[in-house]
Amino acid sequence: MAKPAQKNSDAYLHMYRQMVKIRVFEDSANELYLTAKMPGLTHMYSGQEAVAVGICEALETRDKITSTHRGHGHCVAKGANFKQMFCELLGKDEGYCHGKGGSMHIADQANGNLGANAIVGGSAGIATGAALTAKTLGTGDVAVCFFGDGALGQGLLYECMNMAALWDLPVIYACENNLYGEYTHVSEMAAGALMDRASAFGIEGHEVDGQDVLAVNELSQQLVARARNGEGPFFMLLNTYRYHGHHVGDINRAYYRSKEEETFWKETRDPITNFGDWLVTEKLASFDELQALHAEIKTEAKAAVNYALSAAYPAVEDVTEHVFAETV
Amino acid sequence: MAKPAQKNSDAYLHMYRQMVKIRVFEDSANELYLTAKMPGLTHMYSGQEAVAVGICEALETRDKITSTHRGHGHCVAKGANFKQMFCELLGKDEGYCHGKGGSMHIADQANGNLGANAIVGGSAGIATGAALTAKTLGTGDVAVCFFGDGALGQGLLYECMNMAALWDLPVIYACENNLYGEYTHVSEMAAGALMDRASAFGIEGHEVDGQDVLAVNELSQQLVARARNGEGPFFMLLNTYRYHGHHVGDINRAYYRSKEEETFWKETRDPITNFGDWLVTEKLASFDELQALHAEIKTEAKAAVNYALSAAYPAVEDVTEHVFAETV
Amino acid sequence: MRNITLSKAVNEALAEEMRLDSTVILMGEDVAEAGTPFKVTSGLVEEFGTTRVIDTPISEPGFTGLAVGAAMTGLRPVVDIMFGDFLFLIMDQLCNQAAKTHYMSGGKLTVPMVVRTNMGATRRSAAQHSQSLHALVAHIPGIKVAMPSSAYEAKGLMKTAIRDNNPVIIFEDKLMYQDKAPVPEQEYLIPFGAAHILREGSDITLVATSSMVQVAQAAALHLAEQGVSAEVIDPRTIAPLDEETILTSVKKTSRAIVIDEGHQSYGVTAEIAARIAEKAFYHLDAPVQRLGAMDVPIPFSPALEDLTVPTPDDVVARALMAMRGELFHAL
Amino acid sequence: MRNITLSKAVNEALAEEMRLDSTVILMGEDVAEAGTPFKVTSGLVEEFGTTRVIDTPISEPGFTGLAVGAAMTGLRPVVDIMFGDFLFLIMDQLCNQAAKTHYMSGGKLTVPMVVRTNMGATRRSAAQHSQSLHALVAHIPGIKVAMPSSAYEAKGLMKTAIRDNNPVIIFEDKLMYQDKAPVPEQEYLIPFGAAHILREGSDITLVATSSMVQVAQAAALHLAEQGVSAEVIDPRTIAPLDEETILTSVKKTSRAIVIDEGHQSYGVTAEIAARIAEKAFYHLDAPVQRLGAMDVPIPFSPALEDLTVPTPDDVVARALMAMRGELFHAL
Ligand SMILES: Cc1ncc(C[n+]2csc(CCOP(=O)(O)OP(=O)(O)O)c2C)c(N)n1
Ligand SMILES: Cc1ncc(C[n+]2csc(CCOP(=O)(O)OP(=O)(O)O)c2C)c(N)n1
Ligand SMILES: [Mg+2]
Ligand SMILES: [Mg+2]
Repeated sequence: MAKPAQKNSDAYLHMYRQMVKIRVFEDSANELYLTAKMPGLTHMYSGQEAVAVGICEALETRDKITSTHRGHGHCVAKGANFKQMFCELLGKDEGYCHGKGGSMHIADQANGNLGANAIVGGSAGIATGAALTAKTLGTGDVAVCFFGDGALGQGLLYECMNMAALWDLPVIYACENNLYGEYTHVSEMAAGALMDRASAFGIEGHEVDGQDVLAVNELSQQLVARARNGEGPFFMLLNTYRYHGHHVGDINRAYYRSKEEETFWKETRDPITNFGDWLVTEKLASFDELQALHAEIKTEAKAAVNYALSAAYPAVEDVTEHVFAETV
Repeated sequence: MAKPAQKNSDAYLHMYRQMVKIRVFEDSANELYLTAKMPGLTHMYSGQEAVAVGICEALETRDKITSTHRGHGHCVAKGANFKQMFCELLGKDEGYCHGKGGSMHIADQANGNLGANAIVGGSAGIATGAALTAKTLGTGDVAVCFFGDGALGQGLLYECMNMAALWDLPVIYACENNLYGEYTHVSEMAAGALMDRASAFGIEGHEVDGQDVLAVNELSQQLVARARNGEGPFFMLLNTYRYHGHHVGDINRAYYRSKEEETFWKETRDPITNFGDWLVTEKLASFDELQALHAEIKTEAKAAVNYALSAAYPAVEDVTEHVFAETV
Repeated sequence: MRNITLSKAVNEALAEEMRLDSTVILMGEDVAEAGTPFKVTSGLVEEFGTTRVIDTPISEPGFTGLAVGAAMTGLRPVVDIMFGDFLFLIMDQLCNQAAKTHYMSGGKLTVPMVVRTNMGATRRSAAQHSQSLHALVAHIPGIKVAMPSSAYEAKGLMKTAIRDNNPVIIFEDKLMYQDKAPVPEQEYLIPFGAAHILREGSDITLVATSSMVQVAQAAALHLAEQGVSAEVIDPRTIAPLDEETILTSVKKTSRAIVIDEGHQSYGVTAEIAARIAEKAFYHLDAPVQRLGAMDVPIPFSPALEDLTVPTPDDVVARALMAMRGELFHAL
Repeated sequence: MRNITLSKAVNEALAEEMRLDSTVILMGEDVAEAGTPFKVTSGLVEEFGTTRVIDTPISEPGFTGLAVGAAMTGLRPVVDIMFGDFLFLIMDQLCNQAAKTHYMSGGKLTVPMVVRTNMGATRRSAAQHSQSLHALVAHIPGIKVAMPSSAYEAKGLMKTAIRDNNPVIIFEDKLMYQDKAPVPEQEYLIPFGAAHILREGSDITLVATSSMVQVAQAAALHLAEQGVSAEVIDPRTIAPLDEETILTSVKKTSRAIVIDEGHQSYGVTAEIAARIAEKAFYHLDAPVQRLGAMDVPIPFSPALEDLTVPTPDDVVARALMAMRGELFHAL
């Protein structure tokens, strides 16, 4: 566990809470899938919580993020609430996108989440463009582009990194290396050293343990401050792991990764367990407090799921709404 | 002038001849434009001759190249003849592509030239795919992808370099850095160090003076041999300069590059003059012999131009030919 | 005859052609061990090895480009684009490069490659995983476009595609991968540009592509109950399009509806309807009607998504209007 | 009224909107000092500086993506795509991202951006610099598509596009950049979805887009000499399409030809013709005819290229056939 510059138990407990919220959200979503209540498929973020939380806790609400097909974690970490999220996952009218986006397109504009994206690497331009707005209008906002190791295969990313570097844009490219893109190991998909992918385009890069929320957060605070100050862009390589299959239906995984590997990460590298242990050791929280927090969040999730299950679908007429925005 | 391992006056003279052929070809093409005999626009290769010739002289006929909008030099260097080239530039039936391709799509399959390309960076996949064929079928062929510094802006290139590196393909990425993409300097278009663009994708890179045909050729011979031997892919950064405007119509260039800069390159760095001087100094050729060679090539070009000018256009019915290939 | 799934039919087509011709290779994301997310290519890497069944990085423009170059130099690549929606990423390599190379080179270079991808909504996959984008490529000269409507069609069209010396793109309907149909054990090919009349009829012609053929067939059954005799035609390939079979049918029936799952506006129904309306003009007793997907991005919500695609009921209602002369908008 | 070139008209539209709204920016290759290869944006960087007139690397997918993100967060970017043929490179950012964001977000995010690009053959620029690809984007819900047919139209449509809260793509005909037309000094806008009747007529309706409006106008003159009264309609935007004006005209004239420079098959002529044939069915005295570009990649050779696009003579010949009832293929 990285040592923080200054202990701030409120901030720590909030990070812990946010990570637990993500884990519980995903367990509930998985349960919805397993009980056939979820339309379509969804991609679980479990195991990667320290990345989203460590970064988003370094951001302000007005800062922007772009997210991926594995986007629930980013969405929660950036401040979304369970009710509107579950409603969206179930295609209900009260969802963040009136049920039109679903898991892969969930967006939460009020909190600066410009949306999940079902095109791998597809949001590199959007995040960089948000940073262009920030610079052009002098808003001081920072943009974070979340993407997976698999997205390193998309040339669009390099085009955007190049422009960000040329124009000193306040954007942070956060590469979550969870070792796999679908059913293929990163070593089969990316030649060379991953860190070089940023420096080759003139971008300062940092590698960090993506299971250590404090390490992620500390680095993020530095980079966000520097980006806000016009010293960006930056690249972060966050080494992490996804616990579930590529999506909820990916059950038999032995042909592409071993049970041992999964167990290793879950048992020794879990970002929530390890951070919880640290909080207890450092006497920033008691074991019972943490347990109570888990229970509270589970209750919250259950209520939100039930709410969403009985919430209304969008009206039939809504199908043709929102193709175009009004122009006043 | 780089010192060659072994002097081979035939090979040297052939390189000299090929460079002169390119220069004369371009002068003739420019003349056709200026006298309003050329349909459309065209992009002159003058100044960059040592690149195409140094590389192509290291290749065998069966080796493949892909070329660019500035493709006449590559085409000549890979063995094409003036007659069919001028016919193509004038849209005549006897052209390499029956007049259907023109300057920006000239291809010469028999000599391994898979074609010029009017999409900047558009042939990165094609060259890499040719290398995939070579490796899959074990032909021993090598593919060279010519592209400009401007093409470094296209993400496609990085996608292809990554696959080439992952799969050890016999392809050489030859980046001709002539300092400009259209009317913009490379420093405004590419962040970071250009050589890193290859190493970031696991590709060994080499920088070379693109005005020194012997240096280019020697490096090319090494890399081609190694690529043929399964040690590829490679990247070459060739520093060079284009003498004319971006295209024949780009006459007033002062707003993007200085007259002094142009003069510097033309007067001190000319690949043909300098190589000619070296040949004379090394007593591999006399000044008179070189002059005679120039005259001979000019005569050849003139004859080819005249032939092309009076050659027939394709027949009207040909417009619908070749949309699809026959399948037998 | 045995019944096999569309997924298995495509798998057999690939395997058979790879056995027959060692220059055929398959490349795409997770096509090897994983056999694609839809398990269409399972078993191929075991038989043909990793040099011929190639897992690529997530680089659609890049590996499509590689396929173009490979096709120009002696291989016959089959490129797997996991979702039809990712076509947007490969348009330059497909439409500026593959489709034009033969023509631009005056016939000297050929690009014998196949892109296999999919289409089809109602899987709750939302706007970037549900599109049916075949109209885009059909508009570009130099590419052939096949749209199998069953396992039988999928196998025969895929084999023809692989042997074709041009770029071919095949759109499989992802909702039909598990649908079974009779498929002969012995080899067969289905020629391009030859429409298939699935059902003969005398009152109205239903021209339908891909899964809309099932929709048309279901509608035809309902219509038969109501005394309307519908002819159902599957063009099989929309480029080339077998105009003749369609026109002959409409000249007989005097009425037509075109059904396709792409967006309606500027889509496939427009082309086919326009040709019928022009070239069978004097035979028509009612306006040619079109049923495409709604002109909206595909919504995620199940309550909305199903509204966007044509159903048998839609077809029946339109057909009955045509029979009754009730096309008021036309007045 | 003064006459100015189409190029100058677009320049004025950009400058005026940039003066009015400081969130409007322009980005693309060589748009600043060079003012684009067609010199359309000359002078803008001098007035608005390099933060608002941005020269980009040669990264069409990338800078289009940046524009999408910039548009979502408060800027109104105008993206310059140097040749319409490069649209293939930006399809994902335009069609999967920009076009769908408003819908996918349930109306919460908006993408007010403009892509300005061009179209048009006969410049001897060959197959990758001559395409007219507007049909592709018109097929995708969520994008508006404008096709100015003169300097006047270009200015008014560009200003409307910049103020629109949606992704808009404008196709300028690159052969018309130097064409002059009367353009008022005072400000004006041209609304989207409102077709323009350039010439009234009673015998046949010519619906034409972009430079084909000139072709139709020239044809109408010839036809008038032969006693045929042609009505010429410019839809101005093909998405949204002003169906009503077109249908009203055809219901009056009873005959129609649709002329567009995109490839004919699966192109814009198909949609417009199909709508006319369906919705004005009972009023038609002759089949609706279509004139698009040939279904071939655009050849370089001058001897071939000119054959690929519709000419006034083609239109006249077709119109006369329609008048004489000579459409034999329809029998
Ligand atoms: C352009 C594109 N290609 C392919 C896919 C299918 N796909 C969805 S997720 C995924 C793997 C992404 O891997 P990575 O970026 O590492 O993210 P992770 O799933 O590991 O979070 C693939 C190939 C897609 N959605 N978009
Ligand atoms: C994808 C694409 N974008 C833009 C262009 C227009 N264009 C033609 S050449 C050129 C500059 C290319 O620069 P570089 O690669 O350095 O080659 P050079 O002209 O210097 O030989 C541009 C922008 C194009 N042809 N293709
Ligand atoms: Mg991953
Ligand atoms: Mg250059």
